Amino acid sequence: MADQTCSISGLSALLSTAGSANATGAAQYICSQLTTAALITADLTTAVDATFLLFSTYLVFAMQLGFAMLCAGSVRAKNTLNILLTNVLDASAGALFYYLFGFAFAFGSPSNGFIGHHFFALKSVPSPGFDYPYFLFQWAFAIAAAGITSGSIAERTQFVSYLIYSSFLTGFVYPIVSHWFWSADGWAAANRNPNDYLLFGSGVIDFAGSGVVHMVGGIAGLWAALIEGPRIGRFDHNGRPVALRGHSATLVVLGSFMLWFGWYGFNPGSFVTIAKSYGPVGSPINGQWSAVGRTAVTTTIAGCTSALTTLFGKRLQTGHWNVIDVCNGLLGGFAAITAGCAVVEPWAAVICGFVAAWVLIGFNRLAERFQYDDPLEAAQLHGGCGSWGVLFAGLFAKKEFVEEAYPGRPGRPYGLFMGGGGRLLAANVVQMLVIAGWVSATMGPLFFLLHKMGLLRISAEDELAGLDMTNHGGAAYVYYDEDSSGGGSHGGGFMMKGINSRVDPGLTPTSSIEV
Amino acid sequence: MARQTCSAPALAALLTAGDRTGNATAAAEYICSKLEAAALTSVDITTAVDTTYLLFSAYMVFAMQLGFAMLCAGSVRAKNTMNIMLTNVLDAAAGGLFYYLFGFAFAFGCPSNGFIGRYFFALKSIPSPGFDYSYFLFQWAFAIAAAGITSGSIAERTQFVAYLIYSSFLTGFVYPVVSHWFWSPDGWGAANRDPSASLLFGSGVIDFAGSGVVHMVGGIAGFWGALIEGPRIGRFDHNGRPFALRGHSATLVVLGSFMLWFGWYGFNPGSFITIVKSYGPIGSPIHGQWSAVGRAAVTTTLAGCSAALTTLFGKRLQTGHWNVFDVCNGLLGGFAAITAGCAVVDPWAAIICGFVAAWVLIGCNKLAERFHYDDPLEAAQLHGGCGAWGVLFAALFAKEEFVNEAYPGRPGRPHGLLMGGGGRLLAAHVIQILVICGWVSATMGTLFYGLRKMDLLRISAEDELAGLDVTRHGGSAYVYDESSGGNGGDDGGFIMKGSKSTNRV
Amino acid sequence: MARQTCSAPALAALLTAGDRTGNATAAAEYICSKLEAAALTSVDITTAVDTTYLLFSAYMVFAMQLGFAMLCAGSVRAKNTMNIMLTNVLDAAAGGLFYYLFGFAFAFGCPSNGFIGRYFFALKSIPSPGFDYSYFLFQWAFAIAAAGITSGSIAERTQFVAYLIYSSFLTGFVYPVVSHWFWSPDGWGAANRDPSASLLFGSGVIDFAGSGVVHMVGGIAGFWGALIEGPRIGRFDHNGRPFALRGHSATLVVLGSFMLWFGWYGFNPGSFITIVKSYGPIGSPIHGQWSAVGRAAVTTTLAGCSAALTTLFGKRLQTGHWNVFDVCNGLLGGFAAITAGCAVVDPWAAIICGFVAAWVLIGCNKLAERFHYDDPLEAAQLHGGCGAWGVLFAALFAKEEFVNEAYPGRPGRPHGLLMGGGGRLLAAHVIQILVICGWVSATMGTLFYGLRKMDLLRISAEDELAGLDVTRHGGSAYVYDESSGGNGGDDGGFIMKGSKSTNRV
Repeated sequence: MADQTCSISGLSALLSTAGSANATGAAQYICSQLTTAALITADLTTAVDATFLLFSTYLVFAMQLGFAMLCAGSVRAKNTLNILLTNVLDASAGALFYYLFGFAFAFGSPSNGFIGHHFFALKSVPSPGFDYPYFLFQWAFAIAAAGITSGSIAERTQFVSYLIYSSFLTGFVYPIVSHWFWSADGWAAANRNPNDYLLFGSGVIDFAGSGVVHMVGGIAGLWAALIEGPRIGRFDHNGRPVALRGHSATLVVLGSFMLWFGWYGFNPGSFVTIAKSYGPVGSPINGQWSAVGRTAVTTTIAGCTSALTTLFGKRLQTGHWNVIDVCNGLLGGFAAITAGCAVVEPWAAVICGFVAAWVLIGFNRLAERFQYDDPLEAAQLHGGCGSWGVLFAGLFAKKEFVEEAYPGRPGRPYGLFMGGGGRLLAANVVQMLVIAGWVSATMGPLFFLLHKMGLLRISAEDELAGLDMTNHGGAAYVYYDEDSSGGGSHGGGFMMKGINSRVDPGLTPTSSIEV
Repeated sequence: MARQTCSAPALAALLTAGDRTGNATAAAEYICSKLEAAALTSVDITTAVDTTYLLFSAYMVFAMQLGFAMLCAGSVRAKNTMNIMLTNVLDAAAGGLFYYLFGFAFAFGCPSNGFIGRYFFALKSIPSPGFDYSYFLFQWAFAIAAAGITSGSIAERTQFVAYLIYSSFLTGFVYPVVSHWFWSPDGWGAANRDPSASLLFGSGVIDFAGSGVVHMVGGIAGFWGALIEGPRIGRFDHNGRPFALRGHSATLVVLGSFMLWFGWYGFNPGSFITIVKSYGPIGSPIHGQWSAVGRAAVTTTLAGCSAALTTLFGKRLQTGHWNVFDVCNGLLGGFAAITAGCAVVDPWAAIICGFVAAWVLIGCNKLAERFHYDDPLEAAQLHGGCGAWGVLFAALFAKEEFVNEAYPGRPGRPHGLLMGGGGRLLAAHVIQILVICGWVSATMGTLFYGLRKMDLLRISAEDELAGLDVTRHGGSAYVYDESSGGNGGDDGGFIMKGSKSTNRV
Repeated sequence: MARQTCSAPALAALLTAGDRTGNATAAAEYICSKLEAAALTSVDITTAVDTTYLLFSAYMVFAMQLGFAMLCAGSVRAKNTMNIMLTNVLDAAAGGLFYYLFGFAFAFGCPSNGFIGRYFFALKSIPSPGFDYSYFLFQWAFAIAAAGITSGSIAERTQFVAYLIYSSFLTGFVYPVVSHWFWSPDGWGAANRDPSASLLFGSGVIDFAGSGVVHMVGGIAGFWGALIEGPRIGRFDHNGRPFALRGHSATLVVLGSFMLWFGWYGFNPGSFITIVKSYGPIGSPIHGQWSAVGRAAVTTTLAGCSAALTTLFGKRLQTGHWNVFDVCNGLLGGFAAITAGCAVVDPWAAIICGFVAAWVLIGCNKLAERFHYDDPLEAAQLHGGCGAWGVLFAALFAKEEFVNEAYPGRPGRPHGLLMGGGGRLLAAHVIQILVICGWVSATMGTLFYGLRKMDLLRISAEDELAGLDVTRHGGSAYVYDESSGGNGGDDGGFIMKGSKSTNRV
């Protein structure tokens, strides 16, 4: 910190001669001191904001752990290694691609409304408004989108096609969508540059990405799962659905809680800064800090309501209390509140979560009806509840909060039910359509092409044996090893029968040794 | 933040004109307005920093719920895993709604009487100064922790409906009232009471982060629940000798314990609520709440560590093996004990706290076995017993300097008995223990008794033997094996094919 | 924070009286006192922000201990799970006590000589300027990470007592001395040495977050432990061909790896200790430590990611399948390598760092197999090998601008060889590698050798075959099935009885 000591003798000498032309000296002295104080305050503000953003980023990153555990628990034991590896690689490959060009496509400013074209490989970062923490935060969002899709195509997808789609989604499809709605240059962004015209005079208020993140991931998953078709055994000969249960409810709960934990970085963190006054300066409650807290509260309440609604809704339908469904309901509530979290009242979050639970239940019904198989319900959850969330924000956004979160344009439209007219809703509907169209136009052909080239789906034998044995060198779990069978702990055979009947020893040299 | 700019020529003009035209006022106003603006900006940044601190602490306290879920899951048998995890998810979810609707109002609705708050229902008129959303979130995370404790005591034998009822009641009413008494500025036993009101014994209760308010409440509720339900089938044999019904996964227990440890850094140091607060001359790098916050984190760490080590060697002598379950429980016992005094004791005292807490836990467990009390997670012993010790410990070792820093404005207030502060703090703390015991017993004891009378509490013996997951939750938690050729979706079937054949044998 | 108020009338009176009565002094004093107050308030806020930053970083580094526990648990066989998890819990717990009692004093007790510190035993005279509680907590979290690394190398075959002894010795003495050398302002090799002292080769060692200080120390200690113990039974067959003894749960490995990744964001960026520090003209939004902190997080991410991808494809070519265990280890190798240089290199260099780290790890693993060295977690290869590469990497790619920002006050100091900074930094780093190897070998090697001579190191072959959990820790970690009618406490039985019958079928 720069030296701020004030010299009394110096200033008094200047003041005592003030009558003369030396007033200038006194004034300069006082002003330099005041300016220094203001600049130090600016530094402090930057540091506080960076701290807030960085720790939010770390929380969002923790969601990747949540996804990995949720996915692992939701698939059968024989495919655990596969799904774990895809989640690790989402984050890893995503980092490289997002570093090389994803961030540039998304936020490279100045640019046109469609795609950014600066900051490739973080060139000329940091520049004002685009510092390293911001890149990291956006990266954590990008890998979340890819993580969603991986759930939809679990248990039956070739690893190579996974690598291809994941890179394409993180490096191109998602960044472009986020450019449209979040970059100051984007054609539909609500925080557009002051001199630009907003879509319908309103712009799309998708605060933390119900549309940009969740719908993108969900719709990509929808196309993939649709093109691949259901897993073997998911529907019987008469087309009746058979539940292929995940292998570990513990992992599902672990993953859900980690996602919940990380969502506190996702939603409140999307404010990017926290030291920003809304009202008169010096007020303890009129500032972004309060809005950040409110966002955390709306997020919590939407998830909680949705979980409870699902609990009782499913209890009535199936007759038992199902923890997997409750976790999915919880996440559906979170996905829905993400768009509006910053601009709605806590009571509206209750409505949001309540409806989200029924949206998820409804889409699951539809999926069964049309024999659509999504091991993690990712398309239903993130696509369906995400869409509802976009609508919800257009219905319940409160005037005061909208103007605080998107300042500088007084009188802008807000939620329909809050008396703000239909223009925000119209913009948000356009967002839904455009996202659905764009993702279908890019990811749909990609998956179709992969399918045509025979790169998409694994063979039926591999699927029955499990991906872990055929592609990943063994099973995920070895609770018992045969070396010790001569020793004291006789007892256990192995959990996974499969390892005894190993499928292709040639492919799995190490595991063949140990068995 | 708006940048203040200072125009030197403008000020010079004012100063020059100053003495000639009596325009000194203008110069003074100019200078003062700049200084005021700087001061107000500082206030804003202070608020932002404090909120950041409080929010991330709240997130970490929330992460304890994940810790509880994993700890509970690992400590029960595989056949009841889904049940216990569902209860943990619902603690958080139902707790979120009830605490939002009225729990927070009962606890901190201000102004009110000393017994119960009555503002801020459904967060009405939030934010208001001192009660922002982040504060609500932090308190919510505490409330669900209390309910999470109780769920451990009654695990593996409780009907799900009973669980929903008690959890809502505890989070929505019993716990908020207790936290009002000891933490709200209106509470009759609070140490941070409004300056005009008199403190209990001139001291008030220094239960900084809630050994009493959170842990004893959860533990005693669990005690009544487990006592009224009776032990699990097979926990004591015909001759009354105890049988260990081991949890199904030590890995989950360790995972849960570490997550709880992690979250405790939000629980204890986070209870300062703010971090930007100078204690000494301003501008000193070490005399401020930031240092006290760090100290609270250190005392927390040391108490847990010494309790874990004490348990390790204590149990080794008793049982002959090194037991990771016991070490984890000892660790958590140390944390539960230091929670009351974490902010007002020296680090060396924390080691004593942890050492004693380990023996308290071992002693309580012996007692529980003697009296055929069965608590699958030792929750009543751990949170109730070690929590009570923690409340006493705070009254014995609270240091004058730290007490005056953490609870300012009343110089000469009593502090720890062994630190020369007299017995009044201890007296207040004994009162706290008695009152919490009485209140929780009167409310939760009655509730559990009522549930039992209505046959809503305990599951049937058949269900208990088969496991709750299969009977109530649509299948078991784990499906490691599947009959490759057969029907993978055989919901009712149990995890391990083997167990089927075991039955046949 | 107290609000400073500025009274315009009072100042006006002073100003008016100014030139007439020579009372300018009073006016000046008034103005200056206000300005001073504003400056001091800024200092307080700065301290609070820095402490908040440091504490949450420390919490995240602590979360790495959870990561280690899960990684280790997943990487060993099920029969030794409890053992390895207990050692991880005790790393943290025993480490907490020993680092409190004397480790921190050895490491940072200032003023002292260049070899070992000698103040702050048991946190005496803490807080003092520059050494607050939060700093202790942060350093403690680093110390237990080093011990955690070693535990992986000697897993599955070490007596528990030996573990307690080496862990205390490493956390309490060996590691603190190394960290004193390279991180304390008194250390002979430190790059941030007191301005009056001369730097090693005029440069000092830039081991920013501890590729050498933490990872190499842990890795080399593990190397000697594993070498002296010899390989696990069954790891190499009669002809000396290696057998993979696979860990029992890939899920735990991934869980642990992600938690370590999460914690590494505290480890590397957190090592800046402060975040409120301007580098350029004050008031610039991008020239400050906040930006450097973000850059360190980015370099960390990119190094790990490129290492993971390199390992994925490298191993795919070698073994023909996509192996998640290997990818996780590659990822961690990348992190261990970037740790030294994370703050002083460009993001593009981090990609090179990770790419090479992956091959270093693959090469070290080949060497280990060749020489029949058995390390269940590849800890010596990963943390020792990649750590050493990281130390070299920092000396090759350190950028002048970043070095001067992170280690200010000595303009013209050497930087990376490949960035045109001359070879002196590289020379210093080679010295660091040699010195760490020598010191850890001399202390830990001797200790492990002594333990073996006293028969305290390795368990018996029978115990090893049966598994440590059953023989030492009172049962196995997992009980998925239970024979309902039988003895619930049948410790020796293995998890799934049913699977026995599967075999029979």
